[in-house]
Amino acid sequence: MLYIIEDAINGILMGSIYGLAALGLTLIFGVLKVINFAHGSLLMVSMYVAYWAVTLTGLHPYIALVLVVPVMFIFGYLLQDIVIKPIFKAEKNVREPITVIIVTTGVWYILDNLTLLIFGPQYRNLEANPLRGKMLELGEMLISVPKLWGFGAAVLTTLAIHLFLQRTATGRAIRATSLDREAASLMGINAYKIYNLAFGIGTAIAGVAAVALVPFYNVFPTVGVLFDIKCFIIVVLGGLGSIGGALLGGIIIGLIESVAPQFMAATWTEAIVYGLFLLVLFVKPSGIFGVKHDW
Amino acid sequence: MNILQKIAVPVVAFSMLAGTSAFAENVKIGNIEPMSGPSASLGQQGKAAREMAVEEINAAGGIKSLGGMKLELIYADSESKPEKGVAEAERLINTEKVHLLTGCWNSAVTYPTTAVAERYGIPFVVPVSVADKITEQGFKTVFRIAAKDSWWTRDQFAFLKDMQAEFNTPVKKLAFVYENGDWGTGFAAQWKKLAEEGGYEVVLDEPYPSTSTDLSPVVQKIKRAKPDVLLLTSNAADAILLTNTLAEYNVQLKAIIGSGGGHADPSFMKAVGKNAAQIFDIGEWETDVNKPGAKEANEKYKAKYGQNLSGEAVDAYLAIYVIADALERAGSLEPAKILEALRATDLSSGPGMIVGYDKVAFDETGQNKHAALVIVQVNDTGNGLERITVWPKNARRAGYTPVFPMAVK
Amino acid sequence: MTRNTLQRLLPLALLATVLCLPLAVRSATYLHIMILVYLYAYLTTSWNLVGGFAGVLPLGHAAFFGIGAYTSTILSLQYGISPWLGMLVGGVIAAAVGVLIGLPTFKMRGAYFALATIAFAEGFRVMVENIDKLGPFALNGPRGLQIPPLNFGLAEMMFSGKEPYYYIILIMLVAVLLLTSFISRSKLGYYLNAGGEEPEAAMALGINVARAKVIAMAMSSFLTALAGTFYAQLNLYIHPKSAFSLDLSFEIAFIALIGGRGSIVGPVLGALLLRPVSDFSRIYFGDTLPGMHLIIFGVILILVMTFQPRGLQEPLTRLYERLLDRLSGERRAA
Amino acid sequence: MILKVEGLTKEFGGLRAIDNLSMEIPAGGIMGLIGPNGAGKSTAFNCIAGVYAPTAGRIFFNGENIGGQKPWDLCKKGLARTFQIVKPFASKTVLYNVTVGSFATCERRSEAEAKALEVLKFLNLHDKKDMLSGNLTIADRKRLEIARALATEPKLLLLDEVMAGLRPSEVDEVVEMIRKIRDSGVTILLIEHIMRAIMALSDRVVVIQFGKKISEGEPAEVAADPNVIKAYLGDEYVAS
Repeated sequence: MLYIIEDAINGILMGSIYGLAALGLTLIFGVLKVINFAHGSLLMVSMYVAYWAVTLTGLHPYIALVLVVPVMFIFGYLLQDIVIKPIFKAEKNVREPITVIIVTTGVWYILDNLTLLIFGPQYRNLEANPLRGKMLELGEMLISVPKLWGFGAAVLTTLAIHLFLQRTATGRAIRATSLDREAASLMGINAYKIYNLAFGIGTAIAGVAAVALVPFYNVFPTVGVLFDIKCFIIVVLGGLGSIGGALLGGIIIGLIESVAPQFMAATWTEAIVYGLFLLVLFVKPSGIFGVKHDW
Repeated sequence: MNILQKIAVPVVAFSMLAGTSAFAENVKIGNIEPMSGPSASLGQQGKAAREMAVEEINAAGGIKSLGGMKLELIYADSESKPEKGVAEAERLINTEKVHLLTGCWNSAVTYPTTAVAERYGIPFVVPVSVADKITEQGFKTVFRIAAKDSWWTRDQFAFLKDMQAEFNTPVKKLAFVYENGDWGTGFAAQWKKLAEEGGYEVVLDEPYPSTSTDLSPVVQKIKRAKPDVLLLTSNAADAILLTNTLAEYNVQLKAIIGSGGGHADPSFMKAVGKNAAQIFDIGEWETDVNKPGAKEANEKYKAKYGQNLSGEAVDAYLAIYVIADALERAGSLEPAKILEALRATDLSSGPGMIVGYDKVAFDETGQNKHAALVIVQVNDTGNGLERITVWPKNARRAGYTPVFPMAVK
Repeated sequence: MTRNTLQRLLPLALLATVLCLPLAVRSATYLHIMILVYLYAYLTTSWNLVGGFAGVLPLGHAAFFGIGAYTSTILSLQYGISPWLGMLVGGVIAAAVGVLIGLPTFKMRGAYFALATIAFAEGFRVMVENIDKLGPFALNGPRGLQIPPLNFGLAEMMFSGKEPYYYIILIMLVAVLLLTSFISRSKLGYYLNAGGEEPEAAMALGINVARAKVIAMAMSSFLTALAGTFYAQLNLYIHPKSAFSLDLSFEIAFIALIGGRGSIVGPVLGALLLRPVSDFSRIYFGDTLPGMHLIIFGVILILVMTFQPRGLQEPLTRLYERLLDRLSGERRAA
Repeated sequence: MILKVEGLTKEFGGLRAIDNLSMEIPAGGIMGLIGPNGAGKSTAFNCIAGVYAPTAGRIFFNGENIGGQKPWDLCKKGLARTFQIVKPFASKTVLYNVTVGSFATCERRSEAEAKALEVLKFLNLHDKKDMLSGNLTIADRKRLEIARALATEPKLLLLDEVMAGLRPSEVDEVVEMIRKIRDSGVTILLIEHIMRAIMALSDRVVVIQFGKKISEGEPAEVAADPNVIKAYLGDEYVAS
């Protein structure tokens, strides 16, 4: 019994980090109504930024946050402003412009392969890393310390984003735009600026996730792809556009990945995840928690 | 007809571009490797090793029986996808008019690609793609330098048996953990057979998706199954993840035996650091191999490409020398003559022979019957972590005693 | 020559040229590239029935492709059934699966539909990867299936040269183009377009939108599966990661959008542009700049979507019309 | 009676949008359905058109209970509707739009197009048949909306605020158009805010408020009904 609890704890911690990675995706979807297929790549870029920041300065991995978050915010902001915005403008009348999805896929291809060109295919791991392999002993149970920090980051970031959207003027403007773009623009909100902001924030959150991952995870050019599909599944489980749902969806996936292999071969967990995903899509497309937008 | 001209112009232009090299007087060797995509790291090592061999051969005067003809390498990116490999083989043979092909590292790519070469009668030298079936298709044009997977697994078990005797430490319970692609599942099938024959108890038989982002659950399973020895087949990302996680959960084992691949990737040791210590891995070659020229070759390679030669890279390096040797004897670029020469290969010396075994000669299926494997242990004897050859015993690095069972960390 | 005759003659001339192409292009490489162009044009045209006419974004057509490839291959390997027959069986199975997938998913909107289809296709891949034997059928899990190149001949759909493959896929492409252009002018085509653009209005006009889409899905998945068989016979090897490849699903959608979604010529134009660009850029950069070809691919996607969101079909059609004007005008003057 | 609604009730999550509504529409006439904003007009309309299944009550169309049937089936039976917010197939031509409608009663495209052209001529849209419907003016879009519905050859046509947002001169044109449609033998149920049009067109008017019918009769009767005045203007305007 104890070992199931141990697995469940690992699942919750790892899952919360998945949720953190997916949070930016769901935010971007909520506002722009577009699936950002480049999200995994943005996570990958963030991981490289974090990796190099720590490797070059020798600072504690979590201090990299100070650099990664603003850099990724600007990166996301400019990406939306320069690359994606023109498509939105061309497709003003389309409710869910498919062309934008295709463009984000183009961005994915470019970022992944540019990274391959620049940094090569090597797998990188932080060398000077005080967190590596740190485990918390809880009686018989072992809990990964960097994952625990990741869990904390996930919960705090989710809370912070929630409060930001609820309590600040900018947050309210973002919410208004997400609910009704035209009404928002009548109220004097510049929708495109909000899009840039949302994209920037979503990318910055991927930056937070990257900082949480880098102390115990490999950095390589295709690492984003591993998280991409996972993020899609999470946001649908939690409800596309739902902030709290991303975290919960992530935890569900983490739990399945962690607990299910104790009863079957690990390869089947993938099938279970897809099965659950489809079940939710059919039975409750608004997500397990039935919240379309909780903000 | 205007439209057609518009289409035809770029096609013709492309074909001219592609055709320019046809006039140069070189032996053209087409190489299909994963240059991008998930196995890019291995493809690029193979490319570097081939380049080094070709430079050496050309600098030494090329193929003398062909009037000093130079070797020329032409690369094609398979992205680890079979259909791309097939298309590239078609192109290399038909457009680039290559005389030989090598590749493709991923067995899933090599397998259908060799069929293309067979159809055109073009010699295909496979440095390393371990799936047994590659040389078991009845093809006449395929030659494999490295051992096949049934030999890898056979040697892993032979090693295990020898170690038990040498250190008087019995091993009863085995755990198999492997990536769920054709490579891992192929190995696991062999392991199961060997375990049964050897009277071992298999306490865990666990395939995992190589796209896993968290392997803690698998490690937990290993821990609870309490095996004596863990056998792994992993790609680089998952080998790193598994090794670190095993250390985190403090899993106590008598031995961990890798199967090359991710465990042999140069980034592996760098990425896992001391967690790699005492892991065994099987491979074709090690930097400490007791062969003339091996050390020099490695140093040259390291200076050039910034990492040690891996087993995979050495196979590619040797493959070029095997090809050069065959060309020298064939004295012709006729595919039939090259094939004949390859079949008659009996290479036991030369710069390429830095491998652990003494000879390259192919059996009727095209498998190098002398291919043998060495088992190394990753350890630090004062010079940082390195791969130290421990098996077979006659190849063991002088003065090194393997750690078996693994020390409690 | 009048504009009308010219308009009728040009496609015929094009067809004749395409038919004679293997006589001029002796290189198997270029034939292979052309075969892939036709294959992707065929796949995209089949996809277009749902993705273009019905206005949704399916990103999981690899599922049908894989079903087609596996069905015919298993039937021919284990039971000696000709791939031609296996092709139809695979098509029927794929159509049934398409209906099963379509019934629930067509109720979903944009993003959900796209994600659901991805999940279906990936789910299929995972299943095939994990299953060695499905009842009496050996799927062979991740190791895939190889077709030994032994019995060449039309009945076996296996040839030593490229030309027969070229003609088979060309015929398939022409047939599917005729079929879609017929459908686009039929009641079903009108209904699909209407349902795709404004589902509520379409329903009020007597259209059972979900049914029309499911019919389109059945046809589309049937046709896609046929291409799967062709692919298996062309490469003589299939495994889950290639036959159920997510990249394939995406590439089909890219070609459609680049060429022009919902138009008849769009998929052909898209394939004619994207396939050679990706092949040639891989050939020329694969060696020195690994990954460069995918960067180029990405840049093209972004540029076309930015400047021609309706696809290249629009400006190219205009160009073609002008060409017709010019040609007929000159003739008349002479 | 071409349409007979008996005790129609529709609830959304406990909220009663339509409460026990009954009404009858004789064949061949124009019936107006009015009420203040949020009175439940559109909900009633959507129940009749098959968008919502009624919570309770029955709807008879030509003597058949059609409650809960799907919109596309109802359309085939001769019940067509327009949308308050027009929904043209914007990337397609006017002719294409109308042809979609006329396919409801035939299979062949040539036949459907011929019928569509007839409808376009009937509604004076013929000269715009090759325009993209997305490029039409609001007035023309409203006309296209009617044309499409008419092309399905309905017996009963439900018009949902087809005059909203039009200039007075355009309203007059539409009024004429609706008369013309009625004269061709189509029964019409009209939701409208523009009282002038309702009064001019309707044979009978039903007024609803809070989902309940509060008045019914000829236009002049209804206009004088204190209940109606109260509903629209509030209590203080009712002369007691």
